[in-house]
Amino acid sequence: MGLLAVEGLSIGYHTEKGLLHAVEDVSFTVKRGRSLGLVGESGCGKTTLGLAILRLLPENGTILKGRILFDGADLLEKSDEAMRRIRWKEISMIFQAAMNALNPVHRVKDQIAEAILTHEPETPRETVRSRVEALFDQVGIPRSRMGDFPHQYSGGMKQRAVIAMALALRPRLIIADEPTTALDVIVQDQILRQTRRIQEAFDISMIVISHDIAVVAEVCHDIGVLYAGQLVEYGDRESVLQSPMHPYSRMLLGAFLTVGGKPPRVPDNGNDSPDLMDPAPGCRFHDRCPMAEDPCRQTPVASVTVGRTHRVLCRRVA
Amino acid sequence: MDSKTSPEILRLSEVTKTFRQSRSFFSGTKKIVTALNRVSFHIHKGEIFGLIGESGSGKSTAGRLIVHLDRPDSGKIYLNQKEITRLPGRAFRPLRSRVQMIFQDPYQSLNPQLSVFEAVEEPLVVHGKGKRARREDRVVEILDAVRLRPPERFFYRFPHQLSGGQRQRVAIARAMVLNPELVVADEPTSMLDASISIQIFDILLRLREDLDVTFLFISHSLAAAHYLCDRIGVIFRGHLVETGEGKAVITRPGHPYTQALMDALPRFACGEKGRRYNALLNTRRKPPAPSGCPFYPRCAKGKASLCSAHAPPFKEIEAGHQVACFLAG
Amino acid sequence: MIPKKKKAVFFTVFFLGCLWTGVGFGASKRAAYLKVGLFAEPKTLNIWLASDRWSFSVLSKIYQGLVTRDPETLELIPWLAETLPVYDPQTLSYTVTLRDAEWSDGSPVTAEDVAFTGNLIKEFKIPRHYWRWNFVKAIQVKDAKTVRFVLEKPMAIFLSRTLTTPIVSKKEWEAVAQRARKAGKPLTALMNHKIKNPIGNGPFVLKTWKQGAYLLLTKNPHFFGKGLKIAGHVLGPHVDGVLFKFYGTSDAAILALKKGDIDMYWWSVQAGYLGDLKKNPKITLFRNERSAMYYMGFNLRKPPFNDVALRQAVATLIDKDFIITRILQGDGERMDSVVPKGNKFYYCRPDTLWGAGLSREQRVKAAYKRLVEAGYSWKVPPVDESGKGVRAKEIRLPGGAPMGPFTILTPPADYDPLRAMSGTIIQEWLRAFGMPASAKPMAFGSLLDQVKVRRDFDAFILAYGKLSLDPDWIRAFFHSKNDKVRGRNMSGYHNPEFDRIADLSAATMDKKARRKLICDMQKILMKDLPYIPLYTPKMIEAVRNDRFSGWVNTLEGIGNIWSFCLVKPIRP
Amino acid sequence: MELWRYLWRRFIQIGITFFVILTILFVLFRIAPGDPVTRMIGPEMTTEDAVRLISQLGLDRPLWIQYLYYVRNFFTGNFGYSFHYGQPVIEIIWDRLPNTVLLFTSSVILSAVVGVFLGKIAAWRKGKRSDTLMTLGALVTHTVFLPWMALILIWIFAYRFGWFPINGMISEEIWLDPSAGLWIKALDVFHHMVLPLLTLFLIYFGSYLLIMRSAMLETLKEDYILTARAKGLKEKVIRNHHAAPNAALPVVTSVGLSLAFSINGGALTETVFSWPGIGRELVFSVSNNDYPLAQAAFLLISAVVLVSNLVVDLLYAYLDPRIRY
Amino acid sequence: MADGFKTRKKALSRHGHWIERWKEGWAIYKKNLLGRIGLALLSIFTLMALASFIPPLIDPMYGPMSGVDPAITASTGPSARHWLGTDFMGRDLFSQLLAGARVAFTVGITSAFVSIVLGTLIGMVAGYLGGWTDVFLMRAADLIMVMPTLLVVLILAALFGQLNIWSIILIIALFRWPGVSRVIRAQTLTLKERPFIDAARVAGASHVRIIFRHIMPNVLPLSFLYMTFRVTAAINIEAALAFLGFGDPGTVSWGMMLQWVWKTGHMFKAPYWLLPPGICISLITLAFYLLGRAMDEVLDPRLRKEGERY
Repeated sequence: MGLLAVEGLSIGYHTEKGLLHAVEDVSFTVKRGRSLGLVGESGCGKTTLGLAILRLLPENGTILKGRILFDGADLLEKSDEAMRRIRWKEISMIFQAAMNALNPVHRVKDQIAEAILTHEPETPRETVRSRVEALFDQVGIPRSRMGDFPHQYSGGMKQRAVIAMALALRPRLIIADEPTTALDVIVQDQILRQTRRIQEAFDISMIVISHDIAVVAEVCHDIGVLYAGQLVEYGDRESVLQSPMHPYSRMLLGAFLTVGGKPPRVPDNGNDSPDLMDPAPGCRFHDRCPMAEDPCRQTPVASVTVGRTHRVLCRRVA
Repeated sequence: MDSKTSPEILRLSEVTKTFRQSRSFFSGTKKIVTALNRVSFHIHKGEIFGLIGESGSGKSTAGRLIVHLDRPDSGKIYLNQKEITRLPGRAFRPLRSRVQMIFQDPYQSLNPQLSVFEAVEEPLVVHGKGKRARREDRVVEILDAVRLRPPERFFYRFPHQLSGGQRQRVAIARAMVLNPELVVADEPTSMLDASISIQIFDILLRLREDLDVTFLFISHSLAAAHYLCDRIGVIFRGHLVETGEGKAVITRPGHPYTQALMDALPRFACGEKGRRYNALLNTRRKPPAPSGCPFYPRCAKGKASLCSAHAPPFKEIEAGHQVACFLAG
Repeated sequence: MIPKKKKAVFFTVFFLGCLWTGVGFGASKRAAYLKVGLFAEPKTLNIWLASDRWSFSVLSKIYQGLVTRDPETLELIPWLAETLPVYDPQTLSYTVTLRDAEWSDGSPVTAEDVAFTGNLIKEFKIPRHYWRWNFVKAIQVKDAKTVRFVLEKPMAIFLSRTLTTPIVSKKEWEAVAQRARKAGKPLTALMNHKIKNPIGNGPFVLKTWKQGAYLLLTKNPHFFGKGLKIAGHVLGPHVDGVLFKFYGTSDAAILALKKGDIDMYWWSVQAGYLGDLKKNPKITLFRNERSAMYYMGFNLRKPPFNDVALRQAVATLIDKDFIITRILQGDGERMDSVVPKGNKFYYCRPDTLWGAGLSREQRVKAAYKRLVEAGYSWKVPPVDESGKGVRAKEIRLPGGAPMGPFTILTPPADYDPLRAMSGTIIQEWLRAFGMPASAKPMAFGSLLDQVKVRRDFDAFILAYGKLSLDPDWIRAFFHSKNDKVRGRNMSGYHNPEFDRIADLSAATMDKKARRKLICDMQKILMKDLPYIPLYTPKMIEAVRNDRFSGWVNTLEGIGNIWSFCLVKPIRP
Repeated sequence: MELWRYLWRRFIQIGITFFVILTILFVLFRIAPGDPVTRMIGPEMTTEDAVRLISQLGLDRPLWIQYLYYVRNFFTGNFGYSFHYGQPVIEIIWDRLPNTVLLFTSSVILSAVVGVFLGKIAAWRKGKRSDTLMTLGALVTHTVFLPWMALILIWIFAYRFGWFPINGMISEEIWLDPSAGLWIKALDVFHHMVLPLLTLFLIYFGSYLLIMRSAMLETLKEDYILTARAKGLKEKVIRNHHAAPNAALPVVTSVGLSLAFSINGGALTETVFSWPGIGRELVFSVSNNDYPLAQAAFLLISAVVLVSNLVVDLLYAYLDPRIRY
Repeated sequence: MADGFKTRKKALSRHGHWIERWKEGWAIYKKNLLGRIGLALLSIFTLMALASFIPPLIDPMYGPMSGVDPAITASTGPSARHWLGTDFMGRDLFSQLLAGARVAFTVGITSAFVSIVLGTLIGMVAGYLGGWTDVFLMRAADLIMVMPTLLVVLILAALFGQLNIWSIILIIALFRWPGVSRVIRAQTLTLKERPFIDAARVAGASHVRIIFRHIMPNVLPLSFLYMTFRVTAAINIEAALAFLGFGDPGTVSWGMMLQWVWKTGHMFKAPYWLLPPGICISLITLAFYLLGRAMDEVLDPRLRKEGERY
């Protein structure tokens, strides 16, 4: 039994033009102390998933069906107040745009202390202070910079500060949404390593959301590949990376540039991600898929289990 | 591609560019930031030259100088052996059809108010190339070349109706429509997903074959450069630190900074914890004297007496592979 | 942070407190001050600078002249003087004896003060006063109470204009004059002298002036008239003081009057308020004649209005009764001569009344007839073959050229909406007659500049507010020697016959003979029509009748010195 | 140190702007038709009177000499004598200034505080009935024609109910009463101020509300608000501690930009309520061709706007930590 | 391929996409209740302005300025003959109200249009060219911005005699451009930083072409948005001016009507005279305001971030 189990989750957005099916029938589990990577191109619904777990979808977003079980209890059935208590204390989040995730008018240390004091209001000031200091040490920001305002930090430091904040309450699950986008390769790598170190040290479960499969491959135990709102492939790192079954996963891995690896091959038929307003009933990848057949478009696909922990959403694989 | 023998199309010689940045809302004083510091390199006709560096390293500035969007503070730029550094805008305009640029962000580099046709047609209009019907034909041709098919379906679409990949294709079409000799591609795929990037790269490669165009490819990724480029230059904080054949630089990096970049490349290292960042210091050193090596504060190998006081000159460690480091080779 | 409940209580108390101040204090009245509403604040208490009616409203209670007018007969009667002055035709001199009067600081009013005042005006050439004194050759102090004025030539206006000049205290002004003489600009220095506490000889003295809010006069214990019987009235003042309040708008003042915040509103009440006020039993309305002329003037220096026929036709076309009934809402008197009808002694009915009593169509026909005689023609004449009035097009001058467009300048609507409106209406009448007229309201200063300084205009509508009862001003307004830049003959009227009679009238000291001459002048003017007199508005004033009584009706309304000396509180 | 340099630069800028306005005013008042002398003395004046006065006032000297005097006088604080009042202009200005400042600042502060507060609430309850009501109310009161609003308020509260005085800023009875203490006098002024204040408040709070509301809605879309939510903060804390301070920044800017515009409203209000302030004095003096007073009043108003803009900029910098000296 | 291309091109005409965009915009606009109310109000006022030509044709006594009812010599309340009653001279208030709508539109739209054109041009030029041009133009803008427009017009009205309606319109226009130009300049500055301007420069486009072809289409929606707010400002300033008695006496504007009711002392006894013009001024302001706000939502949301909002 995992710490977090998402079962058959579908999410839609109400827009000017109608209902947008952002996430369709997604299921996965995150085990204690393990990390899950969700990878996919922009607009595939990965951020929506992250927000849905914390029940922070924007106003026009609704969960159409499914369950989100955290520690066995369905988060969707909790009261707002109960949910508020779970946030950060149990599940915290590292946001995509760290640049903007910190409030510009408050000092960084205050923003971290605020998280602590909200959930543990009895904590004495001194303790809060020392805990914040410890967090800064952990993520490698000098203590002298604690009193700064966010705009005085560089991008990497902000990212670290956000990580520090996410760790403040030792949550059991951290959702990291594109934790390293917009950072330089070297900084990115350092932060990823740090993240993994902390996760392992504190035995925290993680969901890492990224468009870069390399990032996910670096950090995660399990990998889920999302395409147009559907979880097209899901399994442990080794099986997904070494034997990708879904054509999209293969395309993603094939497009990955390595030094010294074999040259990539990506078929180009000029097509793009499908319209999520009114998706075809079948596989959403069909018009970019090199092996697509007519039935792919028409009939809904069911996921196929190919290994102990490996599922694929493709009728050709079956 | 036999680049060594083909003639030089572009040469930068000791080019320096500084920017004034206003430090704060209240202060009138400006901070001077050096984007490029005495950078020299050249590109041969028909090759793809990769300029690699972190963001803020000055690599985009180099591109902007070449297409005359900015002027260097000192140094010279030659196009086809002709100096173009200080040409006034009017005199440079005819040359524009020969040097074009593809910008980084396809979401920003297309005017939201212009349709695809209008955007791609514009260079033709500006340079007075042909009547409308002729121009239409040319636009169809070039849209087809960047695989926007069928081209006429895209004519009256607006940028917001296109995906990122399609926009970048439109941007490429706009750059190519005048049949330029040299195209500066400034991180053309950094905003795109991996699968789309490869498609864009492939288009660039094919265009080179078909149209005999030279590319200056600017990127932060050594892997992408490795995939595309014939030659590579690595730039650190405005200083060119290493140039050479793509393969040579990637496989035998001479400069500690290049080595660090190589280390940073993700490689699906499942559980592997090999030698990493040996070239980098964990903490920072004090900055060197202005004349010193710019990489010295972060360099694990740096020697206080030597590196902090003197700028390392370029040193050829193998044929066509130069490194600006005392300790290289 | 204050708890919410406490906040609410605090604000309620505060709010109630505010209401209470308004209501509670409005009711508490101690001294019997007569409260008078003014439309605007007096601009100055320096009598030599004052030129606005608001300043005079106050100053006329403080400074008094040697003679004044009887409220009923409007005859000149002695005031600060013991008796009317004695004229000696041989020496061209008047001798005046003063009453026993005191300044408000207790010192006696002496012949020295009178002489000082006259000499001050002459020396500094004080505007608005100098022209009444420049013919006085010498002022001789006979003794403490007797003063003799020697004139250069006989002047009819000496009594009515010169001797009504307010007398100031030598003690107070000597020092000021000394300092002014030393200044680079003596006149400016004198006029800019700020009077903190004027020493007066009238029934009231200044107590406090809170600028922007109110001005309080209190009873002058040294007033010479106290208990004296002059013109059949035993003078007071019977009130403790006069409190002037300033209202920028009539709404506010009328409302204040209704609420009892003021006892009198010293300004003609607009027609719109009358209905309401009439119904209010606590308010009495007074209607009085005014000595004023509202008129339309022409520029006689240039065509087309140098043609008397055209002026007469325009006079015929203007329906004065319409203006009075509609625009003035009936509160005015039509003027048929330059002298208002209220001035019964000098008013003479002219030979022609120019369209009086005619209907619209009859007017058009009369004017048409007059102009056809004078050689005018039309593209479409205002009277068709069948003799019916129609809308005319393009009037042509006797030479055959079409009349060029001309403008009728009027004061702006903010200054006098009624005149601005009259201009617009006249414009419509003239247009229907084929004349390309347009009314153009203009800021008052610009208008005067245009008319008096540049003298570049076609026609204008202006007014003279408080015309003196002695109509010597006719001479000033129409004498050809006053046709100059900034001169008072604004029309550029030249008539040698008129000039002759006018000069004669000025030197004629016999009242009857003078009346005859002035009558002739009026008739000439009404034939030549440099001005078309339009109307004299009525002065309608409203007072409360529950606290004070005894207002004196006279020309120009109840706001006169008599009223202020006679009004008494009503004792409940 | 940077602050001083910044202030120094701003002061120079303000000085130049001011000087240009000064010059424009001079030129305007001289090229305009209209004869100050005629207006000053009235139609009864004779030609001789006028000529004498013109030379006494220095109006016959060459324009550039007049200009030099004008500038010199200005810098020595000598605005000349009012044609109308015959008092030094500076005295009149100093007399009226506190009244304007009292009415204007209290109205700006009141409407800003209430507007910002309600705007915060409205944005927070976006789409709910209370939001619709507040937004609509703000829109409607904000767009009412100001003098008309004043007339209607007078009609209802002063005429019908008689709760408030209609005019001026003090009751003579109270000020003449020696037993009335300071508190009573203050209350009296406040009592007179209620209607003009209410007029300005009703007109202006709406714009603050609308600006705050949209700024707040914009802020609520920011990532740090999402972070705050994810942190499990209470809604009230998110609203008051995280969203409002950021949303208030554009409001501060718009206060600065709309200052000149609010002064129009202030002048209209002063005129309708006969509030003895600078705005009303300006309206009166322009129709009286009282050059010196109109000039000084206009200059003062411009100076107030200029300095307030500076204050607003400093306030902005104070509120936004991203801007530091 | 060429043939198919030609036919398809006809189907999707060169300007077809603009119609599409309008339709899209209208679809969003339609959803905005307040916007619909604003539009409805505006249509009513437009109808009023058009209808203002009718009453004088029926009977000269309905002429808004000089027509008087021969039977009425004082202000009377509403009747069948005079729907809103008459003013103190016996002029019909309803026809005055209709004429006022015409004046309001003339004043509002003309002066807003002129000031928007000026503001947009100046803002674009200042923002694009930068340097001393920018400094000079923006200092001028600052200068004008610190002067309260109403007071300026008042001073000019007093100095240069009563202004006619066209000079009032012009002065308002000349004093209301800085706000727009600041916004447009800010917008131009951000646009200038956007790579598509660089792209146009690389393509060889001249400055004029960049300003008019690339920057202008991007700032025009914003200009139009500001135009609605400028319209309200212009109407309000004209009304205030007329109310204070400095308006053009030859026009029957709503402010003029208010001045007449105020100055002739009918304020408290003739609500039929006091209320309609005030309500009309307020409602037309509201209408344009609602229109602007609704348009605001239609526009590209990125445009909304910069600059002053109202």
